[in-house]
Amino acid sequence: MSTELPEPASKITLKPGVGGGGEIQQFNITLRVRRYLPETTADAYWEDFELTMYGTDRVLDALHKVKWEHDGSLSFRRSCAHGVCGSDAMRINGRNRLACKTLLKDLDHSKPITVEAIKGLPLEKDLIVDMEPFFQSYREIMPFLVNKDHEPSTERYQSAEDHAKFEDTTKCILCAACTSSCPVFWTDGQYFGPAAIVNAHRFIFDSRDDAGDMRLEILNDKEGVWRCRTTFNCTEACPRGIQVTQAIAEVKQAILARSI
Amino acid sequence: MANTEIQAPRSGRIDPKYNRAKTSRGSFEMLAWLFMRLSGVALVVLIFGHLFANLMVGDGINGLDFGFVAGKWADPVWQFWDLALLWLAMLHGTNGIRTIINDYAEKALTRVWLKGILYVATAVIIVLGTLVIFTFDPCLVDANNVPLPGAICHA
Amino acid sequence: MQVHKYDVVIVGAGGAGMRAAIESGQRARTAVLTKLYPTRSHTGAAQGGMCAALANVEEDNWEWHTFDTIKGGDYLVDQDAAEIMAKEAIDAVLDLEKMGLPFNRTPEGKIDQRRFGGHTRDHGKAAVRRACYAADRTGHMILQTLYQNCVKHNVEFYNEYYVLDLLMVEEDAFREDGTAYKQKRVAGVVSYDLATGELHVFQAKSVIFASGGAGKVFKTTSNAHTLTGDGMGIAFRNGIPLEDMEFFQFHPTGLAGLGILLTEGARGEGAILRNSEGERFMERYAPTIKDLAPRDIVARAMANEVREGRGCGPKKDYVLLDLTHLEPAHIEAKLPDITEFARTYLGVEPFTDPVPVYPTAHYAMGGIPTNIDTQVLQDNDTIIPGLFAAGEVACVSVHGSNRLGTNSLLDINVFGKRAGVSAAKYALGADFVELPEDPEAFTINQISSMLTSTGTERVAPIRAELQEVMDANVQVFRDEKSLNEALEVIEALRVRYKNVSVQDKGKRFNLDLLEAIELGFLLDMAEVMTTAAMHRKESRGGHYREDYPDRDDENFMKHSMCYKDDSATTEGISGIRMETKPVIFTRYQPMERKY
Amino acid sequence: MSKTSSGTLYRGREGMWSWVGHRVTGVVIFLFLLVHVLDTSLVRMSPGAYDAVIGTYKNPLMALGETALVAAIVFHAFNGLRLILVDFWKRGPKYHRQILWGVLALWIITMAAFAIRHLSLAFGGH
Ligand SMILES: Cc1cc2nc3c(=O)[nH]c(=O)nc-3n(C[C@H](O)[C@H](O)[C@H](O)COP(=O)(O)OP(=O)(O)OC[C@H]3O[C@@H](n4cnc5c(N)ncnc54)[C@H](O)[C@@H]3O)c2cc1C
Ligand code: HEM
Ligand code: SF4
Ligand code: F3S
Ligand code: FES
Repeated sequence: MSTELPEPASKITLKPGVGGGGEIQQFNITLRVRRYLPETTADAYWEDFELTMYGTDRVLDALHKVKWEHDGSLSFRRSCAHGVCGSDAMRINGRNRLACKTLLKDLDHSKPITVEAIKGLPLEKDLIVDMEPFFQSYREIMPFLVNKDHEPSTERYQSAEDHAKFEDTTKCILCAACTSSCPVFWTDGQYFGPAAIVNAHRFIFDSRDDAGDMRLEILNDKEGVWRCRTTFNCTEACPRGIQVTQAIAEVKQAILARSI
Repeated sequence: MANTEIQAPRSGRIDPKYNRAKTSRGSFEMLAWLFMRLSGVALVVLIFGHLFANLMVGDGINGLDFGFVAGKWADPVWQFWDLALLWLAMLHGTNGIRTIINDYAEKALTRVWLKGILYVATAVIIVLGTLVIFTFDPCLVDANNVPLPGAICHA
Repeated sequence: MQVHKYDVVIVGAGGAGMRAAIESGQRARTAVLTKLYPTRSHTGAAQGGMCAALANVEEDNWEWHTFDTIKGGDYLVDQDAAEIMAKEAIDAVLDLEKMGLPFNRTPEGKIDQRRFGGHTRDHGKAAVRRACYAADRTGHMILQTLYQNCVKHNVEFYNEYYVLDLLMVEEDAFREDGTAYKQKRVAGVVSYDLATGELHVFQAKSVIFASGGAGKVFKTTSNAHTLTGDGMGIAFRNGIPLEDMEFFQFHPTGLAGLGILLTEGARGEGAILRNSEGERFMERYAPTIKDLAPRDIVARAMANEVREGRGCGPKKDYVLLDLTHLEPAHIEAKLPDITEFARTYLGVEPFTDPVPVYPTAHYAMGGIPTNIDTQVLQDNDTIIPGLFAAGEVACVSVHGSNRLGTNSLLDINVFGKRAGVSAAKYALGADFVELPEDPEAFTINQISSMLTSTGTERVAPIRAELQEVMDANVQVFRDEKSLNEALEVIEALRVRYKNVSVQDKGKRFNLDLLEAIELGFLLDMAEVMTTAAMHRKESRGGHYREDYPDRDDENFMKHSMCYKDDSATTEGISGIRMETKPVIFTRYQPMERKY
Repeated sequence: MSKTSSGTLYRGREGMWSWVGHRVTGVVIFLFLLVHVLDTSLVRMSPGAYDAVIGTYKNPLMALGETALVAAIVFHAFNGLRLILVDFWKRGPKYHRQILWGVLALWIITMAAFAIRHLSLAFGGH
């Protein structure tokens, strides 16, 4: 983009109260966590924690508060704390969310806030599941650019329109919120799942890629795109706002178009 | 010092205990999926026509009897209509149930059994229904060639 | 315990680690050990861009880039390294593009470029478009692309394996002048499998450290919870020096109170900073490039505005990042993620309202010293055969006292690649070094003492106090008093740390235990940073001493090297020895740094 | 597969519940279809037998059942068309929720019309 902008004003009058501020809200919540400690108890159970939290706190902060002040054995994954690494997908009030992107103030405090591990992947401990089956599906769809042409000495050109065709699906952070919200995936865990399809989409529609056919072939499997029942749970769950079901539909159509 | 050298993984955890059950290439699932949509569209017309003709016009459900059926099937259009409806609905429904069995039957063996029962039932119903439509004769007679009560026989 | 043997072992699967793995994985038997799933690494959080003088949108060349890097680092940059980085930048970007990275494009379909702080045309004449980007998720795309290529090349990952110790042996050796010294050699690493709680020893000919930064020593930081300086800490404890640790970058635009980063790319696209009076105050601090001045300058300007009472909000403790004069569609296209951060976390609509921001701890310029081939140095010039480091954990010194935005994504690609190549090359021509007796003894002892400790101290309060004091005393403004206070607190916390116990006694996914171990690294790093800051009695780049506000080339135009040495005392801190190392100059002589 | 997380019911939204509805109605219709073909086959046996069975369909209680069945069919049919739109129309996935409201509205209208006619016939008798 090379539009030159005019210099902004050196000084402006700010609207009063601009930039937020004001007193920081404080509130009490009950955090109801689905615990599972395989080394001490055979079954999962619920445990409640009463916490005092503040305006900008997220569910992740509440979990940290429990871990740091109440019970150090509470286990969950997290890293970036602002929704870009995909570590902390979990079921919050019955829906898959990232704990670090779910503000407590947006939830109903009159009822306990329930937090559980995502469904459909083997439960390891508390909120931690085995991600290996998930990544296995991801790896199976050949998630990498394949280009058979001669390597150019500069970059490969790509028009902005071609780029736009797959930009949405490049945003995926592999958090598994989608796959583990999918009723079909819950059944036997064999379905490739929306995340794998999203990542296949990212390459199938990349004008620089030559292996789209192979990926379509892979997803034309009995556990592939045709198992999707368009329940849209994946799209609702995706913290990156990826239009997952749309992407799956595009892949289905690509397979159809290619076979007919 | 223990010297148990283990084979390293190519990727993932040390022991990828998970693997997708054998994959099936080929386009059966795609065709099944496509069939569900195509037959769905056709079924809308067929079923709505069927329901309308049987339940809405004339006396509605009260008009249904042997004579009504006989009247309808005297017309080859209705014969064909009901035949298409039978086949499409059965195949559509069977494939739908097949999907559901695939989803929820956990053991491979249960799957095989349930699907076996399903396919047999489907085959029986389709064959039976087809025979009924094609071999239908409004003039039903008993063993002595006497028309049954209610049968419609033109001389 | 299990023992694995590899030619090359890479510690860390961020940008640097995976870039190295792609190279070495194709040449030698390579394992990547990472405490996080590779795609969780913090490289994915990087937003703004990766620069290279591609000259796709306007005239540019790599020498200007070199100059900007050196000037940006306030001349404490090793110029040979900076030249290499700027020159290899172009290929680094093209490599990524060929691996599939979906860069934003110019109308002709080339990689698009945008402005970034401190990057100029012709030695400071005007801001230049040099940063290649993919919206405001460049780091995400780099991390994903590198991971994808690791999958393509079948790189072997050991996910959720925490490396807790480095195994080295020392041999007697002689320098050319005949003096005797102890030559360190690397034998492998010890790691802890999070899922099972088992220890695994990895014997390797080459070990590459690529474990990222240490931002969690501060409270307000853009860094992930997992960036706890493990790699630096492990090296330091094993007698390897740490270079230039007093230089920590504070990024100007963190979301106020939270530290979540809003990329400099926002200012690159035209956003500006304002104080409570609505003034565009950067006009006063950097008249030429204003809001696009290097980060240290902008961060100090902001802190100064707040100190002088022109901060906003009820506590007057932040300034505003104003995007309201920009076209919403343009913002949406170029900066979709950060506008969402402002909405999600502060409830501010950036199209209509300016966003509260304040400097946030962002990047460690210092780290494990290496040469331009990423070989780790055990002193000013002796390399440790087989040991390599790249990325934020390392200090080749391309960033000097202040890193320019977009130079780190570049650093991890250029030097990550070099590390992979060098490590594989070394491994193919070398033998395994015999593992020391009981290689895991130290780690077992460390773990079991934490698990069995009856101490009453908990990890969280110690860490919180450490972070508070670092934020209050070792941030953008420092002086002797504040640093002394910090050191006192750190020492007290170290004593308490000895008495720490963990609640989770299990073996599976014992993150409680690992947080305790990480806290040990944080304490070490805080101590090193503060001591080094105390030692450098001048102001330069990211290190600003109010009691010594000027740059002092005469006494301090040199890198600081911080050693763990139980027999030494520095600035009243026992166990630390400070030395210096000359800066390498090639063609640019120090000038006053003005923008 | 080892144990996965149990716990609360997943709180899916319109997409998930419409799918549950589609699945349940599909099964119900299928089961009815099996029976319906069997009873219709009686036309091959004897008019009396057929009329007797059909007669049972005509009592008012059954009429309610028939209405429910037709409701199931109509929902399944309209929602099936919605699914086809989602699959083949470019903007289908985006507007799937709006289409669902449309489906439900049409469904209610259709059922109201049907129920009035059918129930008045059934209850009104001859
Ligand atoms: C919010 C943010 C935005 C940024 N934006 C930009 C930008 O626009 N441009 C730019 O150039 N730079 C930017 N940076 C800086 C840049 O992203 C980082 O410096 C760089 O990504 C560091 O990469 P790395 O590979 O060294 O480390 P990381 O990506 O942090 O990876 C560290 C790896 O080491 C592993 N690890 C750590 N400790 C251990 C251990 N004990 N055992 C095993 N494994 C371990 C981790 O699992 C991880 O895989 C940004 C940084 C942040 C925080
Ligand atoms: C009236 C017109 C009909 C239409 C438009 C229609 C449409 C559809 C469509 C599109 C699907 C696929 C759903 C998916 O893949 O997610 C489907 C599934 C199904 N249909 Fe129909 N259908 C109709 C009639 C019937 C009939 C008459 C039966 C019973 C015999 C039936 C039974 C099923 C079953 C059991 C499923 C599987 C449900 C599932 O997998 O969740 N349908 N229908
Ligand atoms: S598509 Fe969305 S929900 Fe699914 S893994 Fe990617 S980011 Fe997560
Ligand atoms: S939740 Fe599952 S059914 Fe399809 S639309 Fe999403 S993959
Ligand atoms: S902690 Fe990184 S996505 Fe939530």
